[in-house]
Amino acid sequence: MTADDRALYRSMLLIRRLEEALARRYPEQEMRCPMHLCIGQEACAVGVCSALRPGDRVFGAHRAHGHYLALGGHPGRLVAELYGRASGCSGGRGGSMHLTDPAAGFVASTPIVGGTVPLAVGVALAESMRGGHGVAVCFFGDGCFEEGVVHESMNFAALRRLPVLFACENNGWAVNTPLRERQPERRLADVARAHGLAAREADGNDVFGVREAARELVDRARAGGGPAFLELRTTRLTEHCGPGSDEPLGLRPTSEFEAMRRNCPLARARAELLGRRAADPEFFEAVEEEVAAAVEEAFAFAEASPVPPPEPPGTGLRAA
Amino acid sequence: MTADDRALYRSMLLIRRLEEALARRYPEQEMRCPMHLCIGQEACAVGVCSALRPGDRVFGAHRAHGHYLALGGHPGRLVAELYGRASGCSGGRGGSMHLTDPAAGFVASTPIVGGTVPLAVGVALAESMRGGHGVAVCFFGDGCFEEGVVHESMNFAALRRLPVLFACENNGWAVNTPLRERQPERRLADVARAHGLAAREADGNDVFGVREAARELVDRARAGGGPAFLELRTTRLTEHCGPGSDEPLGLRPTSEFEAMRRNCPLARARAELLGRRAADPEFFEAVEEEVAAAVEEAFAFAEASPVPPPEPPGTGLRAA
Amino acid sequence: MSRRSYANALAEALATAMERDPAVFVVGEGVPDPGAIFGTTRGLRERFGADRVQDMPISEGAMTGVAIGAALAGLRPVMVHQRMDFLLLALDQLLNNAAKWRYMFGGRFSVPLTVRAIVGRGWGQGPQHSQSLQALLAHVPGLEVVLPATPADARGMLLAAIEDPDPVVVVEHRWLYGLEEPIPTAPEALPLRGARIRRAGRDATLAAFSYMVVEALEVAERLSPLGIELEVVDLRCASSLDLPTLLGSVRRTRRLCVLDTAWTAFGVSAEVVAAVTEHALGALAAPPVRIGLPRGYPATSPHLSAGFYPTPETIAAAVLDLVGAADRSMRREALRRCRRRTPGDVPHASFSGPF
Amino acid sequence: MSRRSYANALAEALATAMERDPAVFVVGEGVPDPGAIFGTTRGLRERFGADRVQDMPISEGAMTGVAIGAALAGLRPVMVHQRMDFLLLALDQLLNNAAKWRYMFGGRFSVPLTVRAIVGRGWGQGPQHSQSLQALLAHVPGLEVVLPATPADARGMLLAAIEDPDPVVVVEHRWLYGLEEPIPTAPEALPLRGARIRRAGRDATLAAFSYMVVEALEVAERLSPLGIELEVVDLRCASSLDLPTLLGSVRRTRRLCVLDTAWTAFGVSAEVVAAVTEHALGALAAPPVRIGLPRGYPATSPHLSAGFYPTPETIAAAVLDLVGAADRSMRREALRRCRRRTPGDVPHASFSGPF
Ligand SMILES: Cc1ncc(C[n+]2csc(CCOP(=O)(O)OP(=O)(O)O)c2C)c(N)n1
Ligand SMILES: Cc1ncc(C[n+]2csc(CCOP(=O)(O)OP(=O)(O)O)c2C)c(N)n1
Ligand SMILES: [Mg+2]
Ligand SMILES: [Mg+2]
Repeated sequence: MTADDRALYRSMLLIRRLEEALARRYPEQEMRCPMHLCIGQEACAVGVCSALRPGDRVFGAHRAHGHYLALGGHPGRLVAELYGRASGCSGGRGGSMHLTDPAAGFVASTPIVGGTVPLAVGVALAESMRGGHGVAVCFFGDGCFEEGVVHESMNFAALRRLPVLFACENNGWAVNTPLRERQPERRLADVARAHGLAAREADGNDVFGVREAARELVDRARAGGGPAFLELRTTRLTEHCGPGSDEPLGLRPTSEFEAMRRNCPLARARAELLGRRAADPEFFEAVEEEVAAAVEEAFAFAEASPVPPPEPPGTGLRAA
Repeated sequence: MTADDRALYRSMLLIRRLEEALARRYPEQEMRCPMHLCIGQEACAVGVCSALRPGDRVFGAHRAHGHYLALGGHPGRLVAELYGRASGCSGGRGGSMHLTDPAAGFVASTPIVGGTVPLAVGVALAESMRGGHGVAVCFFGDGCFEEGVVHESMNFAALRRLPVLFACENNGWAVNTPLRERQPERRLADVARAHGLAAREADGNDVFGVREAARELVDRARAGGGPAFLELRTTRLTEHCGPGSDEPLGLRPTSEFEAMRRNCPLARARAELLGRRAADPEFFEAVEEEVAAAVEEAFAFAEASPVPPPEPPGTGLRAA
Repeated sequence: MSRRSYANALAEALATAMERDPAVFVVGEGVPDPGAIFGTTRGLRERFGADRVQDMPISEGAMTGVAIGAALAGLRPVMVHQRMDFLLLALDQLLNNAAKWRYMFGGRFSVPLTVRAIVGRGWGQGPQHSQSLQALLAHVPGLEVVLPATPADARGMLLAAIEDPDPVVVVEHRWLYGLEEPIPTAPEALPLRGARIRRAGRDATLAAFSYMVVEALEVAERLSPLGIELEVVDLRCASSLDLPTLLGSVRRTRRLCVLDTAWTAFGVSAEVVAAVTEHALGALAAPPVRIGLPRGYPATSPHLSAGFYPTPETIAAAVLDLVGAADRSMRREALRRCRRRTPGDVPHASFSGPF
Repeated sequence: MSRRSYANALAEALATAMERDPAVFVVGEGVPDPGAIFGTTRGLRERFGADRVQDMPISEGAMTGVAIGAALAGLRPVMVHQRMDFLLLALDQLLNNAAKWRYMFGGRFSVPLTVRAIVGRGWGQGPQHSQSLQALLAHVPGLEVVLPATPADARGMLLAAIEDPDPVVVVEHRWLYGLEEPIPTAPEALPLRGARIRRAGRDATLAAFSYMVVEALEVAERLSPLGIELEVVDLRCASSLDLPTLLGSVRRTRRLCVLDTAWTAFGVSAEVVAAVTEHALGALAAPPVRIGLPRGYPATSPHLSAGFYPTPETIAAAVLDLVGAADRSMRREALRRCRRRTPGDVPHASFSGPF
């Protein structure tokens, strides 16, 4: 169990360090696409994905680096995708907002808010029609909860008792609009429950708690207990889109940013592992080094990939 | 109060007798449009509309004759609309599925399921932005509750505390598909409540009960208490579309049809009025006669309206 | 050969596809109900079970996404819409996801989704239940949009759509459903692309989609005895026009009339005219003509909408102009021959509503 | 006259409309946020209050319906979409309700709704964030679809759209936002319909929409010293084409090239070509040419998508063919003059992403 716990930390660290590197290098103008970082939200991706098994399938949205990496998606192919290289996970066609690594269980992410939610339900439908044991997961944000398609999807998933987890990362913001300007005071989980789903809320910055909650819901779904909803309260530490911070915008008081930084999922996991003596300072040093090497390797992979020639217009639309 | 109670009965009777006449005469091939009768559901329309005031505004959907008439919409112009005459309430352009009588407070009905629900919310938004005291109402069915736009609309109405009533006539069917094949076991009102609306359930075949529930919610909305949801359990006594019955289809046991017929909202109101001595047998005879005359007059109006010449293609699209 | 109506041919295609491939399933509002989507899904539930013949909630948006997800997982969904108008609720999924998915992920996925979209007409369908929206779909790269006009094509193209690894929308005009013809007894897929010359003629090319093929053929038959020989080209597929066949015909007849079931303006007929002009301007002896719907809506009232849809007579009038038929009495005779006797709001005289 | 960027002109139109008419309000995702929809809603909230400058939930479908309802109740909503692609979620409301409402109810209602739809391009917008969907809107009767190409038109046409009693979609191409010109200081509405000849010329007509007007003008300027004089017609409004102006130009130049920001196939450019051919076939000395997007998507990778969009150089090549410029060295010189030096995925060299 503690090796496992340390693996969660390592996974979060990889996401954090890789994204920090993306942010640092974004101004070099080599990554020419919109980019939504998940720094501060790593525990959601890692906690949920740690509850999955091979054969389970995951969808994300515009902010999906973490989901891709938490499942074991290839870091080099992620960076190469942002670099616009043909060795990118989507062949360079998608950039940051269109990721895929089917072998890792990450089906795909796309930037239309709500777009992938019913797709996960469709994967679960196929699984249930074929009598398989896979669970489908869709990650989405609190803003996405406002799209009607999410409610249609929950209704259908509940009707058919499909093995699908709706994992809602509630960071309290959609771009620069706070939740209170978009939704009334009420709990997201109550809506899901009313739709007929099992629902839980968890602290999305506590990776171990996320894992525990996700395990319960995923195992339940796998056992035929039907769909579930998991709200993860979390914190977006960067600006909505791009490498910087939105602190200078002044939309939130400095104290809120300070609180968010104190609530960093990595710092919390580190403190907990140390406190439980599940890891010692040497572990953290070693894992930093290891992750730094992995990040470097990912960028090296991307940079070593040749710049592709222009694609002939109209290629790749349909099978021959 | 009893004059008022008798007026509810009269209103239901007008809807019933007028629709019976529509059904009887439909095979004459003069009404050449799809037609969704609300026989069996009259108490929903009449009960809710009796809770409204001038200045309130109502939307319906494909099954809207009752809403139009309950508000005091012109019966002759309704029949003329089905007869395709220019004197119809929509100038003959809409037929049974596109009704309007703004003077009566009936804004409109259209056949795309869910299409008018957000419009009612928009009317309520305008009212609230202008500081008016009108309430908006949208009638829709249990099937419509499956459209995402309804959930988006509830979220927004709750967010802005808009004066709008979502009146859901739950007849248990969408065309020939029963509720259990479309939605999980759960209460519609719970979903609305979770969205942040005040919500009630009522027996949709008890016109006095419907009025009471609607009054509470409408008055509350008018007083600034925010949007509300009212589920009305009711019975569709005719086939989904057309003049006949779906009993021969064998989709439901005969016993269910018998139970539905026993649960007729008119019969129940009559029994209650008699029981309470709020009306005597003479009243019912007189009102039958009066309504029969009104129905006859409505058809006479339609038939006396000239058959319009073909419309020049492309007219009426935009203001000159 | 066996006689089949268009509706039966569709039902046969579905049954055949489900028989051959356990991954195929059908889903849509009312698919298993007694109406059976105008008969086109009749008997399927009894034969293939409730799992593969599914009703659905009235959630066109999400359910299209669900079908796409199921397709990504290896199934072959066939989604049915009783009116094409409802598709507007599903366009995000259809155009942003289904049409783009293979491309967006570098070809790693296939979305073998078939959507059947039925076009309503007449009996007071009115503005929201009569739309023919193929132009919206054909414009967005990645979808194949086909419009079978005969029972043989209905069966063969629906089969091909289901077998295709990529998304295909089959546009079915409600007025074709009663059409019957003898077709090969054994159901086989027919190519989704490629126009067919349904009738040879030297005086003008009538290039038509869907139900307008029926009307074009009727006009051609009726004008033939007067010495006007029209070539009728059934275009079959909108998204991938068969230019070689079409240009070949136009080069022979030197006159083009394009007929579509949708609005003329910004419709697929505009693309046909533009493509022909770009490739064969010199071959055109007269300006091309488009026949479709005017810029407006059919009133529910049959009286008001009496002039809305083209009829064999109005088509004939346009074609006579196109071929330069100046003889007054011949024109009168031609129009008389094309005049319809049935009411304009029903597909055939015995129809008695509603639908 | 005062200098205005296209973005500032839009902001000025909104402020003016709100000042003049208390019924006007603006709603959209991010309308009041610091980004201010690329600056086009900057300062409005401070000036007109939170009630009239509203953010909204991410519910494009319902919120379009809410705007329609508010319009039915006498308000004048302006709804903004940061990417036109999101409109696919609102098409049921926009096409089934807004476009049809006046007609459906016999003219009893008016829907004074304005929708601003912004077209993305470059910096990895990719397949789902770069669509130019005017053809889908122009096809459906009842909407006016306008595409201002200059700061003056941006301000004047947005004002006119808001004043119009019926629904209007204003398509704004993101790459126009930085464009500046001196415009009259006092904001006034300009007609929604009617093309404008932006540059006179005798050798060919370049009829363009939106951002393509900029590219057409650039090509015209650069080819002029070589003796090729191109007439540039800014079509401005798609849904109601100004055929008299266009046909007048084509009859003078006898050559037509149509430029659009969307896919060529089944796009609004097809309608332009078809309409011209129908009305002025004989005037055309050469087959008309369409320039737009190929049948596919722009990869996010700037390397992969380098050949996707037309450039002044590729436009020039097509125009040289159209006017029959055969001289090899002149061609080479013409193309050289049109070559761009900035990266193809940004509107100007100083742009550094993201957007
Ligand atoms: C359908 C649609 N509408 C709007 C947008 C623009 N947009 C991109 S991300 C975003 C906010 C999403 O918020 P949330 O779901 O909470 O995710 P977060 O960014 O917080 O992770 C918006 C509005 C979009 N991409 N798609
Ligand atoms: C968007 C859309 N999808 C499907 C239909 C076809 N349709 C018409 S009525 C109806 C059933 C509606 O059921 P419900 O909302 O319960 O109303 P009821 O008919 O029971 O009054 C359906 C599916 C439609 N008109 N619009
Ligand atoms: Mg969020
Ligand atoms: Mg119902």
